[in-house]
Amino acid sequence: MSSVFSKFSNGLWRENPVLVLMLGMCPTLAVSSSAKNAFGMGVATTFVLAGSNLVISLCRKVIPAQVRIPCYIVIIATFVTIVEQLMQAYAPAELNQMLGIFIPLIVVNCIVLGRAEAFASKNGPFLSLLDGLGMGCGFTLALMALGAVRELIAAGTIFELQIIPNWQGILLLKMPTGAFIVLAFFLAGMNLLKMRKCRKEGRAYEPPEELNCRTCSICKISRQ
Amino acid sequence: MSENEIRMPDTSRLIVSSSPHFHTTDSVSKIMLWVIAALLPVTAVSVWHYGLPALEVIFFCTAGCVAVEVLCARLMRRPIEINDGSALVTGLLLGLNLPPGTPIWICLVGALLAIGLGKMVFGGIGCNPFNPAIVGRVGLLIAFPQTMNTWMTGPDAYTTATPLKMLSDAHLAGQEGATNAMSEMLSQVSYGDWLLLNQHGGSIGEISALALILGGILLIALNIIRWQIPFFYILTVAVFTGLAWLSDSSLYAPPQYHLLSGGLLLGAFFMATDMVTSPVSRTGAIVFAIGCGIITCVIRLWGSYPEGVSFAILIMNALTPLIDRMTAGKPFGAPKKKGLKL
Amino acid sequence: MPEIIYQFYGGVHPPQAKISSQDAIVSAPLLERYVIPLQMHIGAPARLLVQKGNKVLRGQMLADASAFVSAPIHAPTSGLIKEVTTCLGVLGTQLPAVILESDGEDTPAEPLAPIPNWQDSAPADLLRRIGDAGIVGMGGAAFPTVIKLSPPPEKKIDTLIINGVECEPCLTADHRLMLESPDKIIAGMQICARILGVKRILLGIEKNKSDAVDLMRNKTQDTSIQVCALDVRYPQGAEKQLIYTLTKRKVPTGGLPMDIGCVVQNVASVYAIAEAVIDGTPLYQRITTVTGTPLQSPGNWRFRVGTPYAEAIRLAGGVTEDPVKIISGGPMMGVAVYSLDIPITKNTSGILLMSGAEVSQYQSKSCIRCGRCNDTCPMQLMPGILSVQIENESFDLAESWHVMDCMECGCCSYICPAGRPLVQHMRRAKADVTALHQAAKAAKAAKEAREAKEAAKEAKNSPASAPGKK
Amino acid sequence: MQAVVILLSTGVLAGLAIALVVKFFGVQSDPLLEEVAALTPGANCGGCGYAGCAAYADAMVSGEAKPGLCPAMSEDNVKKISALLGVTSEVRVRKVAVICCRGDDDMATRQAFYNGINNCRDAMQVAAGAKTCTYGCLGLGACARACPYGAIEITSKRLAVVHPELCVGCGKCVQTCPKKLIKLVPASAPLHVLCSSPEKGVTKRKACKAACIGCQKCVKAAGEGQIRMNGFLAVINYGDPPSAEIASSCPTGALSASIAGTEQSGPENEVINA
Repeated sequence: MSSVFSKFSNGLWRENPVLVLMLGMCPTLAVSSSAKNAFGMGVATTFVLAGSNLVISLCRKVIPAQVRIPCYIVIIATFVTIVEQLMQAYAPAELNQMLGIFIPLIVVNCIVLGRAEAFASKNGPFLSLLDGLGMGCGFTLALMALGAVRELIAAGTIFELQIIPNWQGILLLKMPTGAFIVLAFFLAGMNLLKMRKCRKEGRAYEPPEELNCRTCSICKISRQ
Repeated sequence: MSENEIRMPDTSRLIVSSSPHFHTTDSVSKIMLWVIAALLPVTAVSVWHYGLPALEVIFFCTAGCVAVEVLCARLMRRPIEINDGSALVTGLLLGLNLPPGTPIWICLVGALLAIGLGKMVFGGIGCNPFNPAIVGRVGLLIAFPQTMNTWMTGPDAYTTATPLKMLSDAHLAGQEGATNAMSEMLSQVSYGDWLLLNQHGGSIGEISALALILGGILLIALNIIRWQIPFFYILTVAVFTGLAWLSDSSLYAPPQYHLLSGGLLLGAFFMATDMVTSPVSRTGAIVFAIGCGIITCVIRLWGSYPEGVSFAILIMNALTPLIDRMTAGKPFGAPKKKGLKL
Repeated sequence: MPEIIYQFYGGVHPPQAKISSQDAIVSAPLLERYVIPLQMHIGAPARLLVQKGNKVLRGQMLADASAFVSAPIHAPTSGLIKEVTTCLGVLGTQLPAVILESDGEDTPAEPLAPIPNWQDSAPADLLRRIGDAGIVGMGGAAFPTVIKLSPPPEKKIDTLIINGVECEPCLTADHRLMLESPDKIIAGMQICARILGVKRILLGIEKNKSDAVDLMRNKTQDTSIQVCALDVRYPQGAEKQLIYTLTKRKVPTGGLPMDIGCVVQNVASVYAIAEAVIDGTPLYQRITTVTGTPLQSPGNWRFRVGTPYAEAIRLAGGVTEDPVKIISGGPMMGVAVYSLDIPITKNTSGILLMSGAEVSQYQSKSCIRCGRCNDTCPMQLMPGILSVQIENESFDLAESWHVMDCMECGCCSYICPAGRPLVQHMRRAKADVTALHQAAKAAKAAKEAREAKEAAKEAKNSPASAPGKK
Repeated sequence: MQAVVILLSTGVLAGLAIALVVKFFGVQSDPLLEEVAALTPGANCGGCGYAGCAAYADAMVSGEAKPGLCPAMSEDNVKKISALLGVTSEVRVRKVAVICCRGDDDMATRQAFYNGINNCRDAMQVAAGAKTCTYGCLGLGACARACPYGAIEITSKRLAVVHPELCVGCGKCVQTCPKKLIKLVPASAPLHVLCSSPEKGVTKRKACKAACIGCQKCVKAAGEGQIRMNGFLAVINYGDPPSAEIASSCPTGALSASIAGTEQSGPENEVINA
């Protein structure tokens, strides 16, 4: 059971698609301007991920290797179309308008295709479903965290609830620039946490290749 | 050794190091102190003119920058290098780039943006690709457009339009309106007064063109900045706006208007010449300055922002490594044709 | 003849500090013991001719040139070869050496036959003499002079340049030599000119040695030698810069002065040539400036090679305060040493002691890209950018930015406000790039050898197909 | 209904296009190569003698090289690759680097203060590092920086030590050390001579308390042919190594059982890095 749970939790933290694998940057930067948008996008992506993972896993023995990518894309696109139709029918109009063009773009979100290729095509339907859910939840959480921080600083609200009264607001954080800055701090914080953990356990810290401090001489944190 | 009591040197405490064994007495902190000295005239004039609001902004920007640098160095477990004075210079320049009367907390956010985001995340002094003071200023401009566009024209008088803003508004009013607004505005300008004391509103450091030029000349005389950068920057702007003016004097302001308004002189003498973010070779400096001039003019004449100096310098900062490569000279005695490949 | 002086790019103006320029040259007294390294020149160490326990005489050849780039070494005095051992060199490495114990007699060996009528003798004879006398470039590089003076026939030499610039601060040995033995120097120049068959002889002297300029001008009035007074700027005396200043010719990258028809000789080398040819004295002594503020009485001495630095300092009256740095050579290009047992060699132009107040240590802060190194680099490199590349160990990048053209003159480090050890970066990069090239060459040679061997093996295995198929 | 037809016909057309492309341009990729490459450690240290892990995998699949040359690969992975390729693996002796110097600041003296770049290779350009023993470790960490596995540490007393449990024997440090102090030795060897100076015993002793002074006590204590003398330096025959007890016969401790030379350094020791 623990291994089943670990398949799910993998996407939440250890291999969080946004903060560790650094996939799906386009929606991450574009839709995380408020917590609500982030939540909507996250749920939509989770649905697509879980569904496509399940179906791809079920068909994995049937699909020949040469045409696997068109097949995956067709499956993913089907789910995206379903989500799009559903959202148009049931989601609040303003959310729908805000997410608008980003929903169709889930088709080419590299998290979805990435998990299909890396996981669902090699594992059984149950595990794939779990992986999809986990990755989707991780994506949603990361997006919501980003969105919450940006919304808080830009407007003093979270989920449109006033948190800081009389906040003048910093417009910078509402813009794409703000998304980059907050994401950078998230990545740095993530790295720092892992480093601390490794040190506590007495293991050598191996940062992801994109964030490897070995060749960089800017800070001395990794060598304290 | 006993005869004549000759004292032989003690070899146990010698230092060995690479040649050369003579060094200049110049240091980074001396250079930075001279930059500060060159900024003093304009600081003094602005404090005299605006009073406390200007002093407050300058003080909190400077103190904020130094504090942020110490904080970042602590967090990054790097040696604290504030005594080289570069944080002071950044803080002073940031303060001079803000409107007088900017709230203190915005000054501190600016310091955080300038030093934290503009300098320390890249590895501290010498590693930043962009001029930290401009990063701070542009960050504030985007974050607080309202505050950053309220200017003081005197100790108690406020306006929301600098000369360049008026110009840009006049442009937006369309051909007919532009001509009227322009001629009305230009008729009020007295360039002689303007040179000494700008009473039309603007950043703290835009107060006196003369004080800026004095400081710039001091730096050029001391060989701290390269004369090519301010010279070609200002020249490019003059030529560019001059050509525009000649082509249609009813639509475009004369070059002297452009030279004296906005942050051009402050930018040309103190911001574009920041050593870390400008090309190292003299040819590179010329390319850099001309680039800055063209972008400034394009933004001023046809952009949606009234002022383009900061953006121009930032954009050219990004191109600096490329300019360095392109303008790397051939070594002494190298064959004529074989240059450095990109 | 009008003088046309060109200005080379860059350069710096370090403090001159030539405090011993008025001290006449004194011959150092005979010592009991000399330590003679067998490598006082660029190239292969000399091949030892004597054995432990041998008696030698002053001027007798102790070791002979062992390769094309090498130079013989002669005994500085008469005595007994005490030991064949190693000694510490200025670079901190052990060099093969012999220890000569003086017998106090200073008996000269049969001298090389003097050639008083050198004006009429064949250049080949003169060249052979210069080689036998073990003369090397005494400005610092210690390149065997005989090679410099025998350019391949396809290189037409039209100008002989004599380097009396002595642009290094503190050093005064060449200055004193020009003041005290102008005739010998002029004779030496003419010998060199005869060997090379050139008419145009230029003697470059910096203007801060105006007495030497005047004296040399007087002495050379009715000769073809032209004395040029040059502006004081370091590194005026660097070979490539001096050639440019005097002739406006640029030595091509990776090339030699002879590629553009020039040969440059130091005044001390020229003097040694005159001594070897006219008097038949091989090179076993040289003039060295012993200077520095910590010294009691700085000055210029004529030392025999193999004299330990300690003796030189003793002659200068010892010190009044403990030095913090001891430098072999001048302050700009000299090498810091840590032992006084190091012997004076043919290229020790000076021994400089620096007190604590004069020494500024490298702190190696970040480069602030002020570009001053660019402006001062006489080779027109970009030392600041190079040093950052080298710090990141990107040697291939540094090579493409021409690090190999660096001549380590030290202008960049001198001027750097951030106190970066730029020259050390360059030196390391040059050493590593050379090593990489050598390794690549060796690997290629090994591969070729292996392939040839395999090919041979295959040919052997199938002898039928081997012959006659080409 | 229309949607279904269009989707189906698009699919058929796209499928045909793919089929044509595969037929005319298709290249059979070697799944074996990918599998083998996945089993290599990916550190690209070059210890196998090839340009990197991918090049070695290529060489193994093409039959040019045998599995087992990689110093960093686990026994398991070697077996897996051997099974995949159906070949026998190379017999492999695990090797580790050993730094043949014990002259830290307690043992060896320094002649002068070195002021310059914190790297052995740079220090070599300045009076060869100014250590009294011109052959000794400078302790400025060029090897530690070169090690892709983080197996070399510089102690607070400025001596490089190898952590044998991390070392895979790739040999990068061997090339980097400007003093040529590092040797690759079988990991099983119990004893090492931690001195590299060819000087006379007296000279060495003056410069360093931990030098091999050439007293030959170990030669006598060891079995026939296990230790021989090369000049003033004892040399261990790694083909037939002497037992660890011999270390006690060494008066200076140059003959040491510990590969790290000194006691294992504590965590408080500073690691010099980049």
